[in-house]
Amino acid sequence: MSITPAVQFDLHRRMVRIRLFEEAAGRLAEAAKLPGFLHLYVGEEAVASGICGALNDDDHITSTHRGHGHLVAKGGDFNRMMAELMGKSTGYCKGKGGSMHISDLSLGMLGANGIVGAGSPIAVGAAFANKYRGRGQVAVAFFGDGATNIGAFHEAANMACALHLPIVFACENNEYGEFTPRDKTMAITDIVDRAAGYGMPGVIVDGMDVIAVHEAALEAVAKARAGGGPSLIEAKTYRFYNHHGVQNLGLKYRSDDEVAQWKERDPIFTLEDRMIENKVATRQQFDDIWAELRNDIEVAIKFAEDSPLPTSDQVLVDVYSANGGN
Amino acid sequence: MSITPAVQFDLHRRMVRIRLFEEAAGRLAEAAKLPGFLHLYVGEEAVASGICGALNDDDHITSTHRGHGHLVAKGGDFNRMMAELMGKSTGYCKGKGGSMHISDLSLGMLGANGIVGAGSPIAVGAAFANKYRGRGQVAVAFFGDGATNIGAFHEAANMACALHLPIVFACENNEYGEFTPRDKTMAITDIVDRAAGYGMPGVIVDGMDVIAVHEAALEAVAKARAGGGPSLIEAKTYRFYNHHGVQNLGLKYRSDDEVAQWKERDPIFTLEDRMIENKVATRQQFDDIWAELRNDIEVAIKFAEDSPLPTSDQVLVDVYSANGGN
Amino acid sequence: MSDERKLPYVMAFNEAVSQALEDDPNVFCAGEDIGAFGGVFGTFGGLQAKFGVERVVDTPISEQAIIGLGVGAAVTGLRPIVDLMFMDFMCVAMDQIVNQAAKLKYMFGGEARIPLTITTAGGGGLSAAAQHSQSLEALLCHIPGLKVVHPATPYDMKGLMAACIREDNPTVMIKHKRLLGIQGPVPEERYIVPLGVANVVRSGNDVTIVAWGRMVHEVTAAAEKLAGEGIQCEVIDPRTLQPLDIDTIVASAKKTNRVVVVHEAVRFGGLGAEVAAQIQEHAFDYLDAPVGRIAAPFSPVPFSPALEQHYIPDAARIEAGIRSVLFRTPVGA
Amino acid sequence: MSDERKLPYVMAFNEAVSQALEDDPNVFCAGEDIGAFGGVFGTFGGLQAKFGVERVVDTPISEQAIIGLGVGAAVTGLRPIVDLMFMDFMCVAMDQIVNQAAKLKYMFGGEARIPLTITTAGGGGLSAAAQHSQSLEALLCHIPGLKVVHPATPYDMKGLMAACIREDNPTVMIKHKRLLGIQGPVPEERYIVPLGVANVVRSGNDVTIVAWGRMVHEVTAAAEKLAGEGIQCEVIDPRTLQPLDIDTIVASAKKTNRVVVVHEAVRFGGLGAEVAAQIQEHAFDYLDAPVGRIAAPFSPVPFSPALEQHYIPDAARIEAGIRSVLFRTPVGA
Ligand SMILES: Cc1ncc(C[n+]2csc(CCOP(=O)(O)OP(=O)(O)O)c2C)c(N)n1
Ligand SMILES: Cc1ncc(C[n+]2csc(CCOP(=O)(O)OP(=O)(O)O)c2C)c(N)n1
Ligand SMILES: [Mg+2]
Ligand SMILES: [Mg+2]
Repeated sequence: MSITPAVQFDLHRRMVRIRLFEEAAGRLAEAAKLPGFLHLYVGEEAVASGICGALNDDDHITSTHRGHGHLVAKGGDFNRMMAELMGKSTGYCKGKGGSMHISDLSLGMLGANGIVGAGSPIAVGAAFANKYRGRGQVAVAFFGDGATNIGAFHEAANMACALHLPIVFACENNEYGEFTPRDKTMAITDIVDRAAGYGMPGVIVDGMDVIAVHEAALEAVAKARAGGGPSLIEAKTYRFYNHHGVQNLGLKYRSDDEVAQWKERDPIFTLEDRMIENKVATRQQFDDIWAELRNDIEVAIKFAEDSPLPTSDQVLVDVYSANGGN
Repeated sequence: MSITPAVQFDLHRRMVRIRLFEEAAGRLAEAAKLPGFLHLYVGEEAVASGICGALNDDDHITSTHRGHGHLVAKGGDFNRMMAELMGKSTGYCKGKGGSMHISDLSLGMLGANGIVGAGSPIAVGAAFANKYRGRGQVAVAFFGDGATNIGAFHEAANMACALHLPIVFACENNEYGEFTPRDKTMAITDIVDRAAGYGMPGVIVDGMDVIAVHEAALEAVAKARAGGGPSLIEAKTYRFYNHHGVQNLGLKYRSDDEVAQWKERDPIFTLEDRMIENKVATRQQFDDIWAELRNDIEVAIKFAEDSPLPTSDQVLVDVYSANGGN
Repeated sequence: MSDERKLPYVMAFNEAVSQALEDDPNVFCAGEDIGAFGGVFGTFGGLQAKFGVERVVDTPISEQAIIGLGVGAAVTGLRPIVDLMFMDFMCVAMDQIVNQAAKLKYMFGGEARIPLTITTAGGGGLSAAAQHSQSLEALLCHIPGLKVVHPATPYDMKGLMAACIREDNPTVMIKHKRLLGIQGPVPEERYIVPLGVANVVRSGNDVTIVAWGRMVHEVTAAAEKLAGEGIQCEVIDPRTLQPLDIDTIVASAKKTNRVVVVHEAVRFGGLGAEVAAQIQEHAFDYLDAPVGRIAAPFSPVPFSPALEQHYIPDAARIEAGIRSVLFRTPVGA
Repeated sequence: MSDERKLPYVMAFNEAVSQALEDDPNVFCAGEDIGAFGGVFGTFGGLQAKFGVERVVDTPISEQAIIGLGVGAAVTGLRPIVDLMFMDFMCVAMDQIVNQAAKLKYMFGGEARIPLTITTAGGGGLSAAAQHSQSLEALLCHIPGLKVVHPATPYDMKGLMAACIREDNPTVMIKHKRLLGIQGPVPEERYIVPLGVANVVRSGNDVTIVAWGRMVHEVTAAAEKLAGEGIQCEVIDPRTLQPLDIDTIVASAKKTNRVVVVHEAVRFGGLGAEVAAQIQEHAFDYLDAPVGRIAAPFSPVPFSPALEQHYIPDAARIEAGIRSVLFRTPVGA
């Protein structure tokens, strides 16, 4: 690994933050304390962490229905996230967006998105603005394997290449779209095969290996920042829980074996083992990190639970900017 | 050429029919006798002819805004076509569709289409129905280079491959979308580079050489008919007239040189020269064919001019089928 | 009767589809996750096992191609049922719905038959936020060439779905997500609820309430409450939103002289506006009060249940709205 | 005055865009064929030559990505103008318009500013058939989060376009294809026609006519004819369709006691329904006749001029419609 220990710790921390946030959200959902849909990112932590670890605060990302991981990886605040998931007025979206629209524009996180594929054209817009301003910012579009079948993704990828924009397309290929395996919905195995059709380079990385993801991201981001145009990163990964919610609901669209095999490659534990083996870290250090972040989560849950619900007069607020241009 | 003389004559005839129809339409448009938009196919005759020459009557095609050529190549009737362009009640669409929606379902021509890219998903539906019925019919989707940038094309191509449907995607790459050259709107040179991203074979053919197009079509159609799934044919071609209408309007989006070079490769004259050289045909034979078809056009113009306009009571007819299922 | 067979709304849908698949070899279904999984709402549950992968087809996440698949298959002779998981996603496929499915027959001078049924799930109340909760029927009803149904009961669900499938024109069947589990009597045999015929859910002389989808149930609750005070509401559920059975509505308006329209969609530009406009056109001299409209306020659907409960009309707001039309105090949004 | 500067509608648009590009470095334009070619209607003519390829951008044929480009650039601080060549094509990009542009600010709890202007060309009368002639404003006006303008004159075009560009919310500017060439006075200096303010085109006491886009001109012709008979029409052009200046309309209705709404869109579910519904809500006791609606019949737009001339309302049909509201004979579609 050419990645410094400090960066390794940083990536590790991002992943653990995601894991803890998601598992807490899962528990709360099971306890019927979270309204609405919940799409957990557990298992895929290395992708968001490895890529967002290569970004600056003022770089932009667009996200998906499975968006908490991206926001956490970009530096999202647990308190405001948890409050949003509970529909509280202290949440990131004042309770108006919820899990599927969670966002933090100050961190360049342009929103989870309930429409599959819809984030990519918006990322193209952010990349355009970044090129236009010329301050070296880049944009990353996160999306799933299934999302590459939708027109919006295609148009975004082509336009980004035609306009030579500073953008990275980050595909989280977890082999399923909801409950349907990838091979029923496309005749190719690797999403990266689509890159050539737009005229951009594409690379496959092990999405369970945060260092590998990070290295690929560093390269693609550097290229974009330097005016080299778009690239595609396909990270092969897996979600450990169901499409939404926590349990598999006894639904046998994935075999127990398959799930178990992927879980053996847990991106966090794999990194920890490697760092210990390489004498970069000790078990005790990790224990401390987990404990510290567990505490942050407990604080966030309490913050969210204690926060007030939005009041009825808020329904009609925020539809339009008060200060139109006139 | 392994293509028999009879087939060569057939392909030639299709091309001449298109040329004559289009040039007549162009003259009528200049004389302000045709209402609405008119997108001429002149220059691209080899594509529709070479491909439709490989199809049976009960195979299906979907078309584009530049649709007359496809209908003529599929066997369209001059009288009803010309009447439609004039908005007459004897036209293919009783004057309701016009140039941009001309169609003949009995010939499997599922309509010109005013929305770029919208024909391809419909062709996928026809291909699905053909596979479902199992009578060996195939579908061909015609579209332009520009259309491959739109989401509908992408979704159609991917779905056709995922469902392994009997379909041929036929791209007429004339290097322009309206007044904008291809290289401003995509970072690739060959549309065929997109095929691999869907998992289908793709081939580039000289779209000014009807025999080459036809041979590629025979192969792709045979493959589809035999259950071998989709393919893409990219025909490099050129439109001799403006995007719509006849003249270039003095618009310098293409150089005179470029236009002249392509015109030298006129698909009809090229074929005629080859057939004469190969002693398959004589100039006299071609003269007779042109004369015969010119006469057909004159008849069609007269038919259309003599036909009645639709009456106002027809506005509300044909919105719904009278016999709903109930 | 107690031995009447009852089914949940979702299974009434399922049975209509299943019987159509049995009866007509040209019928097939396609959509995301509808095959092996049976649909995220269970609407297509068990059908692939029964009818095979050729007839109950899992598709990619490609709403434009899903509708296009339906249009192309319909115009070449099949009778497709294609599914858009959530009504909000029709925006992704709007061109195929509005510019293709709805217009093909007309553009081709009548030379086409498009026996296509598009099924989808609309409505809020599940904290599914702004992109998974909309009621967008007004967008569809404005487009000549489409027929639109939105059943409120399991009985109507089965009968209207059967009618849609047999119809030779493109139809959109809107299921309401919050009604999927409601039980009601559903005959096992095949039957049709004809398109374009309203249902008078409840008779009354004092005021006419026009409502559809889940709102029918909220209106009924309000009507029952008012009945306790001697106020008799006539509740009309058009069931088919396009073509709209305006005659039944106008006849009722002429009888009661007061009308309230209730819908879950945003009030401005909602279908209630058309209903109100037509009532005042056709029953102007009979009206004792302006036609009232109870609907969602002018905002996207909020996520938090604390907000959403104030967004979607409920029995209490409907009751208040009815009173204001009866007593001519201002009607809320 | 004879020395007033006149410009065609299309150049009034062009000048508003040009001045915005001059004034604000965050303004840029993107769309199909708008750069080197200047737009198929000439709307962006000369702007790329003046402001460069970075600021007047030719895009692929990718309407979803075009709107997305605008949304993403707007939310990250620019002030984009993105073009959809024909209004019909908004169906291709509907998700980005309806589910993204319109909702982002709300979904994000107000933490977003979307100063995005979408420009497009609507309306019929060019024999452009069913997919290039629609007036789909009703679909947009039903969506909270969008503002919609549709100018009838060169003066309003420049002022409304300038207002749209300066607005911090997503706006849709609908040009009318048949108005592109009409001339009218347009000051050279910068000015704004404020969003949400109707224009009383003509004052009168006998009947109020509400119309927008090209219909304003047909209505004016009808009103002039009727004036010859002593019938004085008050003609109101809302100019902004969302938010609608209902106060001005209702005040006029209370004065004239009779109202006719005229639009080019299909009557059923058109914006005229909302106008009629609101007038009867707010001016019920003032109305001497039902609010009349003159609009397109319930079919796609036909191609043949022989049919289209019966489809789009014209001065003669409007005149007849006004008479039927004045004398309470039935109003045609
Ligand atoms: C346009 C659209 N179609 C369908 C859906 C329903 N849906 C939500 S998530 C999902 C699967 C997405 O698969 P993928 O892109 O691979 O992401 P993953 O869930 O695997 O992370 C689907 C079909 C949607 N939200 N939007
Ligand atoms: C969705 C959509 N966007 C834009 C247009 C306007 N338009 C009509 S033809 C055309 C160019 C199409 O280019 P291409 O697909 O290469 O076909 P060609 O005209 O070159 O044959 C465009 C942009 C349209 N009709 N539909
Ligand atoms: Mg996936
Ligand atoms: Mg082209």
